[in-house]
Amino acid sequence: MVDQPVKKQRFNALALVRNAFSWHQNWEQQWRSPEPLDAYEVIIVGGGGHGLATAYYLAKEHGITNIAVLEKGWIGGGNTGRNTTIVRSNYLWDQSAAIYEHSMKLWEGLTEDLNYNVMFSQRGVMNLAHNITDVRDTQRRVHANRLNGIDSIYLDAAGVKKKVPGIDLRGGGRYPVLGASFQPRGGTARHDAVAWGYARKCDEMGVHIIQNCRVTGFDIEGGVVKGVQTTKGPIKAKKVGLVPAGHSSVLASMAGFHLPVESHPLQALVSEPIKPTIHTVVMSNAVHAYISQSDKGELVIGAGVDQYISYGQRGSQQLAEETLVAICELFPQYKRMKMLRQWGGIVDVCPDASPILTSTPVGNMYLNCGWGTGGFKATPGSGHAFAAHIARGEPTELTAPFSLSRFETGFLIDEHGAAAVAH
Amino acid sequence: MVELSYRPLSKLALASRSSGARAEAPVHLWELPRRTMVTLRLDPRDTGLVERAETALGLALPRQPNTLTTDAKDGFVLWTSPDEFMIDLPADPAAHGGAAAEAAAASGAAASGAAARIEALSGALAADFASVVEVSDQMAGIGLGGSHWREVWSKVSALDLHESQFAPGACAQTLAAKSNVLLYAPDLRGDGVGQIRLYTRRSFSQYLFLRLEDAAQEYGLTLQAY
Amino acid sequence: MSQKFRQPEGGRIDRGEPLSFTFDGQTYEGYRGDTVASALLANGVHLVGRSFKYHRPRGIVTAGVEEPNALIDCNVTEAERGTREANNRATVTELRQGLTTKSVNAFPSLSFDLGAVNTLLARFFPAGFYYKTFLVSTRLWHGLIEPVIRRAAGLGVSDESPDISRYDSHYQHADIVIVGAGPTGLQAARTAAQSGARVILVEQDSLCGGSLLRDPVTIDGKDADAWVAGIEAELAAMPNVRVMTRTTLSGIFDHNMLTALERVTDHLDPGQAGLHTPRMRWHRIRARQVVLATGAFERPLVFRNNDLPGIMFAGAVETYLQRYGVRAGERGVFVVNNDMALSAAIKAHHAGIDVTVVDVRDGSGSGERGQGEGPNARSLRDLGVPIHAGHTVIAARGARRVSGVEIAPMNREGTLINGEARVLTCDFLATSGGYNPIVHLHCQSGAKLDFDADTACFVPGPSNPTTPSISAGACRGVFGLNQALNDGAEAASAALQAIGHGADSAAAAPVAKSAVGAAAAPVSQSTGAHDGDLRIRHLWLLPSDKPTSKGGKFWVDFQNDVTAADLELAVRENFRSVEHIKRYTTLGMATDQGKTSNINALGILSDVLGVTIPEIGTTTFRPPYTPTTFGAIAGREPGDFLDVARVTPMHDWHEANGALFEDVGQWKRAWYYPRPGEDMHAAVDRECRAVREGVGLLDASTLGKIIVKGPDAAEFLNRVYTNKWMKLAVGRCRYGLMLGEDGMIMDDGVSSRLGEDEFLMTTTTGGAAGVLTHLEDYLQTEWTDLRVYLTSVTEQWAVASLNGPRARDLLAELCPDADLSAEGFKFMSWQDATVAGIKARIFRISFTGDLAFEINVPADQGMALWSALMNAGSKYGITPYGTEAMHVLRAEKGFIIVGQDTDGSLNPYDMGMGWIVGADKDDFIGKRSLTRKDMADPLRKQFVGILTEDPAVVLPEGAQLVSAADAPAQAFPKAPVPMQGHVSSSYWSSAAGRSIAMGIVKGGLARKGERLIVPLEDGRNVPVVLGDPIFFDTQGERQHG
Amino acid sequence: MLLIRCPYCEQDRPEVEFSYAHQAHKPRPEAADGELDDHNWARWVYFQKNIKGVAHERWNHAAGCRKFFNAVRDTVSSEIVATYRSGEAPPVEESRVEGEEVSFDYERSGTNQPAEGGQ
Ligand SMILES: Cc1cc2nc3c(=O)[nH]c(=O)nc-3n(C[C@H](O)[C@H](O)[C@H](O)COP(=O)(O)OP(=O)(O)OC[C@H]3O[C@@H](n4cnc5c(N)ncnc54)[C@H](O)[C@@H]3O)c2cc1C
Ligand SMILES: NC(=O)c1ccc[n+]([C@@H]2O[C@H](COP(=O)([O-])OP(=O)(O)OC[C@H]3O[C@@H](n4cnc5c(N)ncnc54)[C@H](O)[C@@H]3O)[C@@H](O)[C@H]2O)c1
Ligand SMILES: Cc1cc2nc3c(=O)[nH]c(=O)nc-3n(C[C@H](O)[C@H](O)[C@H](O)COP(=O)(O)O)c2cc1C
Ligand SMILES: [Zn+2]
Repeated sequence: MVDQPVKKQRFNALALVRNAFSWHQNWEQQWRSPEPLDAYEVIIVGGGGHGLATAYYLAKEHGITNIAVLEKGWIGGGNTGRNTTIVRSNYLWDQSAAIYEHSMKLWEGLTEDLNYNVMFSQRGVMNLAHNITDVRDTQRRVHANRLNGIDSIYLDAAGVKKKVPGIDLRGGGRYPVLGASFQPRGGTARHDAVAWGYARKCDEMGVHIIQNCRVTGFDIEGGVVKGVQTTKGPIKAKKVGLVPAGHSSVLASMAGFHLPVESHPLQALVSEPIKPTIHTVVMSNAVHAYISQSDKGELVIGAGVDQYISYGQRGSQQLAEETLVAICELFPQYKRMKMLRQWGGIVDVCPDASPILTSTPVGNMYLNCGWGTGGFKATPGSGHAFAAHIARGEPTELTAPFSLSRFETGFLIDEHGAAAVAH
Repeated sequence: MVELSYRPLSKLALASRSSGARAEAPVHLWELPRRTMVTLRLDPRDTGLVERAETALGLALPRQPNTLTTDAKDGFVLWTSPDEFMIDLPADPAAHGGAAAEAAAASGAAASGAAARIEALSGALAADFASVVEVSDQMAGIGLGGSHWREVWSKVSALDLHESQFAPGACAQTLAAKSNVLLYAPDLRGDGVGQIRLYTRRSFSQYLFLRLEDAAQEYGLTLQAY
Repeated sequence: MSQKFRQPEGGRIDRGEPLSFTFDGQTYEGYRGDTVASALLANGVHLVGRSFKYHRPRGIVTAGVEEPNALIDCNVTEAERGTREANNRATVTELRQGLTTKSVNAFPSLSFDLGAVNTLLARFFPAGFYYKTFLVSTRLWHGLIEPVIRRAAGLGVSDESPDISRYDSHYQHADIVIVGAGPTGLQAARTAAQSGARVILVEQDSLCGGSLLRDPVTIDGKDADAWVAGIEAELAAMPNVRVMTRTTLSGIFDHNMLTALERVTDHLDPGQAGLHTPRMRWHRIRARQVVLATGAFERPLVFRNNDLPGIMFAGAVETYLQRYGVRAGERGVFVVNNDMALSAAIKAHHAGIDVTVVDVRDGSGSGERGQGEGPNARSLRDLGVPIHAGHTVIAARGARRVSGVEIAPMNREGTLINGEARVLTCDFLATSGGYNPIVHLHCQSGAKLDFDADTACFVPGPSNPTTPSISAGACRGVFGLNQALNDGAEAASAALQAIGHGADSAAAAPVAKSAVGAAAAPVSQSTGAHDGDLRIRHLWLLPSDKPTSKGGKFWVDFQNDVTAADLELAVRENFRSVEHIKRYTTLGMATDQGKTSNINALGILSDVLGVTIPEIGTTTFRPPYTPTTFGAIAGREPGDFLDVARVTPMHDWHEANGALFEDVGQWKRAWYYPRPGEDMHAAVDRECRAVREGVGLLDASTLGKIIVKGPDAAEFLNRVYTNKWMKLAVGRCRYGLMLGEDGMIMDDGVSSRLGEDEFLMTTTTGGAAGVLTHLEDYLQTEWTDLRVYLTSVTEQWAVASLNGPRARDLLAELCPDADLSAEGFKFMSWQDATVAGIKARIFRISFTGDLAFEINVPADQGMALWSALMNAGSKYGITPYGTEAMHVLRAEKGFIIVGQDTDGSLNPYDMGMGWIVGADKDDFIGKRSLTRKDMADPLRKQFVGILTEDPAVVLPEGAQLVSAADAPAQAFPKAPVPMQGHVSSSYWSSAAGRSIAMGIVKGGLARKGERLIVPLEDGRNVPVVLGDPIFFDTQGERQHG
Repeated sequence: MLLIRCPYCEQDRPEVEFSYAHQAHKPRPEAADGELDDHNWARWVYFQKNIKGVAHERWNHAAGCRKFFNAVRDTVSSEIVATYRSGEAPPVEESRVEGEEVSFDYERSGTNQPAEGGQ
């Protein structure tokens, strides 16, 4: 038996006040921690944002609530909990633009939909261009975005300076800022809240969120998946959706296939908190850095990817150094800022820098991965599209271009070749 | 009028900033003169081939990775890869004409024979699977010395040149700041005093020189053109 | 009165050198050797800051890096220059001449802070309140609420002027790095150094000594200061040792790559630092072994209102007294749960402070670890100091400063109050809840922790063999001084052993052994030190009269305002993982990273969750150990040294002749040479016309050049290019296209056969390095049987490309011996010749479609060649042209530029270059991919010419094409509109007398003649017609001419 | 920054001198081989074992001797168990801390369904 859905107390200012008067003793669990049942209709492996969103939209849009989300650690503890939270949809190719913009629209109503403040802050995202090739590629992307209905404008250097007065357009002289693309609807969101908000709603609709439950193998009969092996015992399922990000190859190998994916450490760091100093998100591919300021006041800075495969969830010192060189180049005033903490995540990088949303060689097993350095922004859209794919058992318009078979047919969606910026 | 031979560091006008006094300086940084440099590629396991090459060149090839051999007349062969060596000889004074050559000719300096040796080498290996390619113009040399040269080096490279790791018979290729370098220290003394020779690709040399100059500033430095 | 709380004598300060400084505009005095915190305390100032969330008044609580409260904003260089730095810890900021400091996060002033109304409303802002409210549209959130939240958050203010300080960085190497110069570290250093190993000792403090600075016991019969000085002198005399003070070991990364921040000039008076001396240095130290001797932090006790200014750690009170000669107040209550901390009370008593002790232990030893109440407690009794044993603190009292404490006896279990409460008045309160070994670096190295129940703290578990380190002394839970000294010596010996420096090691490390003999260093011993037995009783939360959620708050994380009630709330809402609790409450996420709060939180959680502390586990320790200045990490690289600016042998000429430059990879290439009054368009147009009508000169030196040599050279080219190479004759040249294994165009260039077994390959400027590696990869890994050697000669040759109908006439003048005639020197061939007296190799190849000679000379001669050509060419009106004109000229001929017209998703067929694919060849790189299903899709994007209907309109590059049916007459199409392709190259062409463009269009090869629309940002919809990508000399006659 | 022993230079060198060159012991199939279907070709071009555990991989001593060589490295701890020259047999086998050896692989041509098989 699946837990009965339980309507949750609504979050709002009034509830906060009411609870204050009972000394906050009466808040409910945001999600429960049930023991796994013997069988579910759908098992989602991976309790990151994408996995939880998939479960949520399966329940909400497709009426499937007999779902377990299995998470080996704590929900949101993977890349969802360690990313620089940049949200934008100004991708070059139509297929990418479609799914990222689909996601953007969901972001715009997410706080209300989840009744959880995910602090989606549409402060705008700027991608800098530092040389003529950058400028050409940026303009190409802006033109394509506009025709795809994505708000995107090209700013010249003066336009950049106006939006980000703190930036040094000369750079140190070696990489001057020539222009930028700007997406006003882009911005940031609170990463943890995304995972928790989805989890709370999932729980409300009866989805089981099972933490500390690692999937260790699959029961496959006649090429069709029948269930999973876990550290909490075997669990049967009619369908299994894999959303394990950095661990995708590990799970795929359990199911008997390889992926065109490598798992690399990607780092980020934060400064000590300061009063507001930068009001949009600024990204630069050429010098490789991206920066925004969180609502708590830290500068949130993204670093690069280590060259080698690693499942260590930590990166090397030199990458953080290179990133800070770039930041100090663009913002010489931040030299005096202090790094508070640096960390790493394990990103699943695809050869064409596009995700994989696919059916697999194993029947009834579906895979959502390859978001690499830039999938946080896709969380709602990816979950929504993948839920539809799982429910239907076949590709949807949004997921079809991202199938595994593209590597055989050659229909890659090469987002880095096209000068798109990761993250 | 432009000078006939235009060296990679000409732009830095080192001659006009030259301050001599290299021995006492905390850091001394200078441009190395043009050398005759040749990339030799062959399979050193072919002993006959190696012998032919050594005889023609008049210099042994180093057998150990990252070591060099020398003819004690400022000629060197540096190991750069299992099947690659950098031959580094004093350039013939007349090789490239210009004022220096004329001066050398006037003073009656004998040709060091670099060109002849390289020609002999090419000839000796002509029928072999081997490759002899001159790269004299491609390489630019920087000298770094003085009592504080190690501090300067520590600012640009992750390679350990402590005397226990890097001795006069050694050579190495690594990164110095953002430039690839080939380096050796023919006259390094046991106590680590001495100087190192750094070779970079020509187009990196201004960057590297200025980077080293900047790194040396706090210790005090002297500059010199070749 | 100034420095009312300064003791008449004692301390490691220089009373002969008074220094004045300001705090929040008020001037104070201290001495050289003081920190800002010690000087403020000397002046009776405890209130120094406001907390992050509730703006609670907060005072100095520690004397070290772990300080959560006393954050100040300081001038770094001179105030006039306005360079300030926010969020510095006053407890480690050394006093100097001219220091001006301010509190952070208070408005308008520290004592009257408007934000403090949050305190009154605190009840409405529990942990995570923001997730539950403001559930409004994103527009409202970003527009209205977020700005308020943002303004309230953040501590200090960022100085927006460029930071002009100089920062530098170094790489260091050591056999053994020892972190911490307390007694353990000093002993370890001495032992390690004696072996002759390369040793680096790193100490964050300005002084060596560690805990000896606050507890100056006798060691080896000397007082501690003398002992420390003796070892320092010993180490200083050894060439194999480097002692680095004011240097914080901030991180340990894989394979023992250590990072350390050295503060070089901040403590110096104005004008004292050398002109080029950096403010800070960033050291990356590669260590073979690491000894961690980082000591331990004291931890506070958690009781109601435990955050009032004047409530300090006992060890801090001791440090201020001993090291700085400063009394924390006149009446002190010491609330402790262990014996060790009482040494502070003893010292306070001797300093004339009125001391009372509240000991949560009841003296019976029950519930305590260790025997009896301990030597310090006994001493206090002997001294007649009142001790309230078995008492709890109900609450601290006071507003902006503690004024008293309400205590009561409790039951034996320590869970309930079971007696009359009473109030002790005081002007400071010292607490100690035990010690936390500083295991940060151990954990950063990837090693795990064990929980030691006796001392109730985490201690290092086994070291990580990939990144080995050995912990010793207090950071390993060894709290007795003599034990710690032994531990230091043993750790050093073990480290030596591990790197083969032990007496019995044959595999001697490569170190000059001459320096010091092998005699083992002596291990020092102390007399009269504490035995190191804490005799601790843990009560994570002192029992009080009301629960944690009501009345005043029980503070756990001071800086982020996390209370015991917040932790309980998180658990109530099912945030049970310590990682969730951290993120929900923000516990340990402040600038002190929970150094003093995390273990207390775990203790409280263990009670709430009903599981043990090790079962809960810690959050992850991450670098840096303490906040680290960006500028130092970035070093000298921002600015000129960010990247190499590669320049050609003729660069100085271009610069002297007004060229503007384009970045191509790392290269600076001459872009165009504007004459006075010319804009880019005019200059480029002039340069193009010169080439078509007379003669132009391009610096093409940056093209990649590779000598391909060996019996299998031709076969090799045959495999790496799409077309055929076996039959190319010596003396001839051929264009080649290189694919990746994915079948997509990767690079192109002309290769020439120099000899039967030798080719010169050229590559694109940006692709040169990548192509060489790609080729080496195949030779070394896949085709090891091919006998081919590659040698890069990109920079051996300077290349001047002479283009235009008069090129031959000009060249003939400079090279009288060569046959340059069309027959004697055919298109796509090369010859050696002497040009202007310089030995050269001339290639008759053309990227402009015009008569062209590419003259290669040794790079040193490039400038001479260029000058000779310019001089001799003046009568032909020779015009130097840059890359922009070059792009126009090649576009007129439809030649592609890899990376501009291609983007990694296009194959040769897409580019209409099927003619260059030797499909009948056995194999070449990328061949197999060309027959994949989607490669045959007729709707693939393909390369075409694009002509605007209005020849005057030049399309912007990057513009997209749509079907005419999808574009309304004169408005931007309503999105989303299917895109047909985009413009990759677009120029004004004088030769064609119109604008020209090329681009990539879906199924374009079959759509020539079709009319499409290019909608522009400005609202114009430009009609275009697709065609062949060639606009000039379509028969290709000129290049053969 | 890792410390990597170049088996040609026979010295430990800082990682900045090296560039990563992905999975080792993955010989290029004969492209001319008619047997090689799109599926198995794609597996060679794009697919990676991406092992969590001890893996065989290639590195290039880019700023040194420019040789490609192999390493046995633990992708969790970063321990470099061994480095060895191209063409040599790995001294230590691969092993996974999680996941399993894949049962069907590109070498075993023909046994696979295409990725969207059955849909
Ligand atoms: C430093 C950094 C910065 C980034 N910046 C951005 C950015 O600015 N913008 C952006 O859009 N994207 C960014 N990204 C990428 C983004 O974080 C990810 O693409 C996205 O969060 C992926 O979400 P997910 O839910 O798929 O993965 P995750 O959150 O990683 O979730 C996968 C979950 O699967 C679980 N799992 C794995 N194996 C098993 C198993 N065997 N059994 C059970 N559970 C398992 C994991 O524990 C994990 O919780 C960044 C990533 C990093 C690391
Ligand atoms: N609070 C305490 O530290 C504490 C508690 C109990 C006992 N003790 C006493 O401490 C002695 C043990 O001495 P010890 O040498 O092990 O510890 P210590 O505290 O005396 O010395 C540790 C030293 O390490 C330095 N340090 C810490 N982290 C550093 C970093 N990341 N970079 C650079 N420097 C760093 C500190 O500044 C300090 O000088 C015994 O005498 C014992 O009685 C100390
Ligand atoms: C957007 C963002 C902001 C963060 N801000 C802080 C912060 O203010 N203080 C802090 O200690 N850590 C901060 N972190 C880092 C986390 O503490 C943590 O390092 C990260 O989630 C990775 O988890 P791990 O270090 O436990 O592996 C932030 C992380 C993210 C993604
Ligand atoms: Zn090597």
